[in-house]
Amino acid sequence: MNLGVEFCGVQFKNPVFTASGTFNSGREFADVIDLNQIGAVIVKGVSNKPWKGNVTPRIAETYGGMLNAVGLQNPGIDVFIREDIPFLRQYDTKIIVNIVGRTVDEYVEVALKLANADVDMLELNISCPNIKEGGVAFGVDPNMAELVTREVKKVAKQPLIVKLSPNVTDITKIAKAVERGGADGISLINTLIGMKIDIHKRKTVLGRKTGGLSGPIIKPVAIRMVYQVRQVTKLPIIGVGGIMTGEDAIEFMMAGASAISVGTANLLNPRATMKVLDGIENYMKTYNLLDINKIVGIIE
Amino acid sequence: MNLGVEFCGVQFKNPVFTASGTFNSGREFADVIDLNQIGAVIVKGVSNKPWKGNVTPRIAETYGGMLNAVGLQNPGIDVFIREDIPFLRQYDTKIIVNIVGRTVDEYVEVALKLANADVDMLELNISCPNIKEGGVAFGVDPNMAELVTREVKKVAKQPLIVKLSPNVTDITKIAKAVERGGADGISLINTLIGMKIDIHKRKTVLGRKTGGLSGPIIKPVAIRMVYQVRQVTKLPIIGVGGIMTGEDAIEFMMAGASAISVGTANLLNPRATMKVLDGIENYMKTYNLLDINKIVGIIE
Amino acid sequence: MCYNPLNKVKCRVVHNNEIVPNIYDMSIDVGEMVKHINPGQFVNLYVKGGIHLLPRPISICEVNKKEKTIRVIYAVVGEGTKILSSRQKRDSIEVLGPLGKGFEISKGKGNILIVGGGVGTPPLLELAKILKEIYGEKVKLTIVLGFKNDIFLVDEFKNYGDVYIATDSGRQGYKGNVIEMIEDKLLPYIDTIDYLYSCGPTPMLKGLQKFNIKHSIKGEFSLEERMGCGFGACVGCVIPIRNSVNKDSINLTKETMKDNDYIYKKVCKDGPVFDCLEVIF
Amino acid sequence: MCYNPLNKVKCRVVHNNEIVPNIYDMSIDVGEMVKHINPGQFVNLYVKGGIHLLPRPISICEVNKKEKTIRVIYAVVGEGTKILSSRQKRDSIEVLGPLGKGFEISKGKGNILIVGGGVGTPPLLELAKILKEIYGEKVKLTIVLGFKNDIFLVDEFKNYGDVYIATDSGRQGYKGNVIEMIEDKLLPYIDTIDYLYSCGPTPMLKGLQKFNIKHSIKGEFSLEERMGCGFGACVGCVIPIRNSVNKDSINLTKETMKDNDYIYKKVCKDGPVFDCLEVIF
Ligand SMILES: Cc1cc2nc3c(=O)[nH]c(=O)nc-3n(C[C@H](O)[C@H](O)[C@H](O)COP(=O)(O)OP(=O)(O)OC[C@H]3O[C@@H](n4cnc5c(N)ncnc54)[C@H](O)[C@@H]3O)c2cc1C
Ligand SMILES: Cc1cc2nc3c(=O)[nH]c(=O)nc-3n(C[C@H](O)[C@H](O)[C@H](O)COP(=O)(O)OP(=O)(O)OC[C@H]3O[C@@H](n4cnc5c(N)ncnc54)[C@H](O)[C@@H]3O)c2cc1C
Ligand SMILES: Cc1cc2nc3c(=O)[nH]c(=O)nc-3n(C[C@H](O)[C@H](O)[C@H](O)COP(=O)(O)O)c2cc1C
Ligand SMILES: Cc1cc2nc3c(=O)[nH]c(=O)nc-3n(C[C@H](O)[C@H](O)[C@H](O)COP(=O)(O)O)c2cc1C
Ligand code: FES
Ligand code: FES
Repeated sequence: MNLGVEFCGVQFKNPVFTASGTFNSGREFADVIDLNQIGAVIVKGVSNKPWKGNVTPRIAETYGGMLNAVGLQNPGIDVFIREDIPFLRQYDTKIIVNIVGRTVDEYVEVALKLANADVDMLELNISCPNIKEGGVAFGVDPNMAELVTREVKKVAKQPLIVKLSPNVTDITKIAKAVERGGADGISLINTLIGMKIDIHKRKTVLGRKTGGLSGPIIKPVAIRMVYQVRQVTKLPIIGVGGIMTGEDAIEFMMAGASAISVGTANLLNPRATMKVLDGIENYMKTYNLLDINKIVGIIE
Repeated sequence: MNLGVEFCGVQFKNPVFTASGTFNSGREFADVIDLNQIGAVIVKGVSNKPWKGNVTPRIAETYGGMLNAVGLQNPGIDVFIREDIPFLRQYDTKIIVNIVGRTVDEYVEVALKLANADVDMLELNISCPNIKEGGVAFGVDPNMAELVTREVKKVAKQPLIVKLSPNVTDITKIAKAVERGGADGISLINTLIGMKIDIHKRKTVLGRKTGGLSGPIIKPVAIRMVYQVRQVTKLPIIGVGGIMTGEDAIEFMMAGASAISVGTANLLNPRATMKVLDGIENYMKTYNLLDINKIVGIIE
Repeated sequence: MCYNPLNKVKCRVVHNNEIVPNIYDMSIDVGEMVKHINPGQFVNLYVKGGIHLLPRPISICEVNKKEKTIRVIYAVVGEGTKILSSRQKRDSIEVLGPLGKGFEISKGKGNILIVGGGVGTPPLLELAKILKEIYGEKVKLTIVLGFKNDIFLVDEFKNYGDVYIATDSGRQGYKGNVIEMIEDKLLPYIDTIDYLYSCGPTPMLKGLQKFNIKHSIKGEFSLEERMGCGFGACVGCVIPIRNSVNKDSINLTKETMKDNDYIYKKVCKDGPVFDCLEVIF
Repeated sequence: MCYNPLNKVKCRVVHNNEIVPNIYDMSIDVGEMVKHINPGQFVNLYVKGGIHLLPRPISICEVNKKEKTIRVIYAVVGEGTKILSSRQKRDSIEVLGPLGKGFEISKGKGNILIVGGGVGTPPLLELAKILKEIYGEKVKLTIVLGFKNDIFLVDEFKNYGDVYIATDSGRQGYKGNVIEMIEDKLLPYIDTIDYLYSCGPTPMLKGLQKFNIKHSIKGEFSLEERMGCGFGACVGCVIPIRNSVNKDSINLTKETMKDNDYIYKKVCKDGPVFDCLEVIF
């Protein structure tokens, strides 16, 4: 049974990755799961300088899902390189660094610092607000998405995945834009934007009012987008959005994802990635599927 | 305790409406709830000619929600005027007609036929694909949305609400476009686009592949959009998306909706509108709220 | 106060047992509902918890008016039925119904052929019982039941008529499907048949429709489709019904039919029982 | 094999009773977990069903090593705790923990002041018990408990020290909040206090911080924040911690603080217990 996947020229032992922001750099999970068993750790978003993130409350529960407005709090690229890479390199798993920024320059600075670092791949999170464009997310405008991809690609020494925001009219336009910009692969989806009101306190639950909706309930939107993007580009896709089980992972792969990321599920159960992996293996056994790559994109 | 609301100059006995497509014209519900107790019946989408709708399966279940690809099957405006208006007029409730079309002319034709009909309001469903524009939904492009609103408004004799699609990058742009087009009010939201794959049969569950996601899980997205649109226009808003309880309804009103529509909940329990109404009354009693209009848009 | 089928009722499970692998036999105390059921109608069962929101439509297999219970027989095929199968005696379950139109009992006189397949068999049991109750000696039931491998309900059907069994695996009765078996074993009898009732998987009904045409048999089919509501509100559960039944139209399929050839009817409200020739497969 | 707090455990509820209106006292058989708990740690309780996905963090109120149970006391405030309150003896419940860092036991010698408010009181019970167990006569506990109206756990605290009660309603004990009561009744004793432990609603802790500064009391607070995971992975549950404790910084609030004034720490992993002066309210 082959679970190995090749993605942007890098070989992964299996297609189960961790979604950025739900796994930090793996430290919290290292005692309870064997990090060697994960295809890749996609680490929490890293910026050029330390980011404080948003005010609290940052978390709200919704029907079958959650909202987060963490605001990409992170200690910055220097601390990441110093502390997290050596930690992760103790394990036989790949490192994918999720990069965040508020300007094109900030993104580029992180990629530059990573150019000589020992990481396997970069994932550009373009759902961040572009402060030079009035706070509109890079990822909702094809031109901005293409530009930031191109500039980062110029300096990147590792394959570059771009992670798209689902809060757009036509996801295929953004996918094609980042392809033009030189992306080597695509991750979909980041969170949907949502809001929750506490009707007793008469105010929003989140300090920042709106937040990112994630969890099993967003899967239908994510599956649709993976399927749509698959029709317009040959770039390989990492599917993410609501994956809780092996069946969910298989669904993403059938829709067109070559690998998948487990997100919110990690928060609900630290062993979620292992559960997903087991589920994939069970599916393969049940249907006597010898190579996981065989089902990628089989839905017409 | 005042539950009455004024909306686009029409007086409604309460803010609980039915969402289009989940209540037909009320016939299926008339034996089990008292239609006189509903603020307004927003009927299933009506087109100029009979529409066959989509192939089956049209329904899929998702985590905490559902997908539908009914495809707006309906017997057309003539049958509607002949059979449904007299039926609904037996009751002391308002009639809001949801209009669908594949071209601007088709929309206009329905509005024209309704100009002399005994209905209280029109709701323009602009989530329909524009066949002259390659099947892109009217509602995702500000220009198309404005145009169809303007043309319908020219012939409409009743106040015109436009119901927006949430599958857009910036809902406020569409809201402002339909305001420019002459809309008297706005409904939000229609369904999100989603997809589900049967991993055992290796095909999409829906015959049409993608469908509209609805149910309690979409509420955070709907609340966010009502809130956003409320910031950019003075047009009154009908909130819709995942309302199952009175608390949900209150949440929409606090976000900025002057009235609300119950959708998927009707399918899950034919008495859902009554449950929502009871819940609103309970909330008002608990907080000694004498006029429901007082909470509309109180979230800053 | 009259009973309203669209009022959700919170009911008690009376028993819920696995009768053959993966097939469960559940009795539910539904109260007044028992007085309003026609054979062939179904109920919506709801899965607790809020993740699985849609109804599970399940045919009523038997009605016990004295005990105020209905019996349903269901296969565990997905998450919803899996959860239903874990319900235990005294657990509560939400039920809506009875829903749909049942079989036309008035047609059930003379020589009646009943054809059931797999979990399509259950509603035919109540039908057989009622036909016998109403028409007594005036009706003769020939009951043909097809299963994959394990058979169920068979002995109960024997109370009402002659029962013939076919299994795909050949484990019991005739090895093959019901149509093969009828053509092989019951052909001489076919001409005497006045009416047919059937419920089962789509391929079986599709085959049976051809068979009915060939042998000029009139009758009705009970069908399935994915449902959003179960009571006519969502227009989700439609099937195409021929605009006219004639030589040309009879070969239409869902794939070949044109807009003028059919109208859509709702399985949940116009059905689940339809004329056996009208349905386009 | 060593115990891993991040392995979700399916546990049995041993009992779950309403002790005063809306407040429940639940015992859970958690097995090996009992050996690894410090006072002030909490567990994640999960609500069955799949709609309420996030953990409900609840402090451990008592550990019974012999019975392998933990006890938690919780208020029904929303949907999740409402569902928890309906769990019955022998029902299963998923538990993760123990989580967070507890109180610093090594500081608990001499004259100790324990201040609890409402559902912040429970973790202080295990603390009091352990302090007495370890330090015996070397520790003297003065325990001040504040409640809205109904009091609970009070008699149990009496086993470990002198207990003073304040209620907002004045129904029992002092009428007023705990700080008013301390200032009013215990002031002479304040100077003798070596250390303070407290847990309760934010306004109480905020007031207590001012009080501590005024009277130069050292101690620690147990805090609450909305959590996404409970074990450090989501960075959701942060609170601002002063970069330095001095005359200028001491008046900072969440609203007035500037980027350089604070760092965020995670309540779930760095806490829930923090130095009582460091926290910015
Ligand atoms: C009128 C009618 C009567 C029925 N009577 C019986 C019966 O007596 N015994 C029995 O075993 N089964 C019966 N079925 C089929 C039964 O409804 C499905 O097997 C069941 O809903 C599957 O639910 P699930 O959650 O296990 O499957 P899932 O696949 O997890 O269900 C997902 C969704 O698809 C729907 N669905 C799945 N399969 C079917 C199907 N075959 N037909 C309609 N909806 C489906 C479910 O209701 C649910 O909304 C009947 C169906 C209909 C329409
Ligand atoms: C470390 C810690 C220890 C706690 N110990 C106790 C205790 O011993 N007894 C007790 O009664 N309560 C305790 N709480 C508060 C308790 O977690 C909440 O009251 C509970 O989660 C509310 O859940 P709900 O579903 O009823 O409320 P809902 O409002 O429906 O919950 C929605 C979401 O908000 C979260 N939430 C709501 N209120 C709080 C809160 N005050 N703090 C943190 N998250 C919240 C819930 O966990 C859930 O994710 C503690 C909180 C923390 C952080
Ligand atoms: C608490 C939290 C923090 C997140 N932080 C990041 C981040 O730093 N960078 C990023 O690209 N995505 C981030 N995401 C988005 C996830 O990686 C993922 O795309 C999204 O949550 C959908 O997947 P899920 O439903 O499996 O969680 C975050 C999500 C959550 C819940
Ligand atoms: C089965 C079904 C049919 C629908 N048909 C229409 C329609 O004809 N016109 C329309 O504007 N919206 C239609 N909708 C969208 C609903 O009116 C509503 O906007 C959406 O479902 C979100 O609300 P909910 O989550 O409460 O269902 C339909 C929804 C469903 C589930
Ligand atoms: S299931 Fe809704 S109309 Fe039949
Ligand atoms: S709750 Fe996730 S980091 Fe604390």
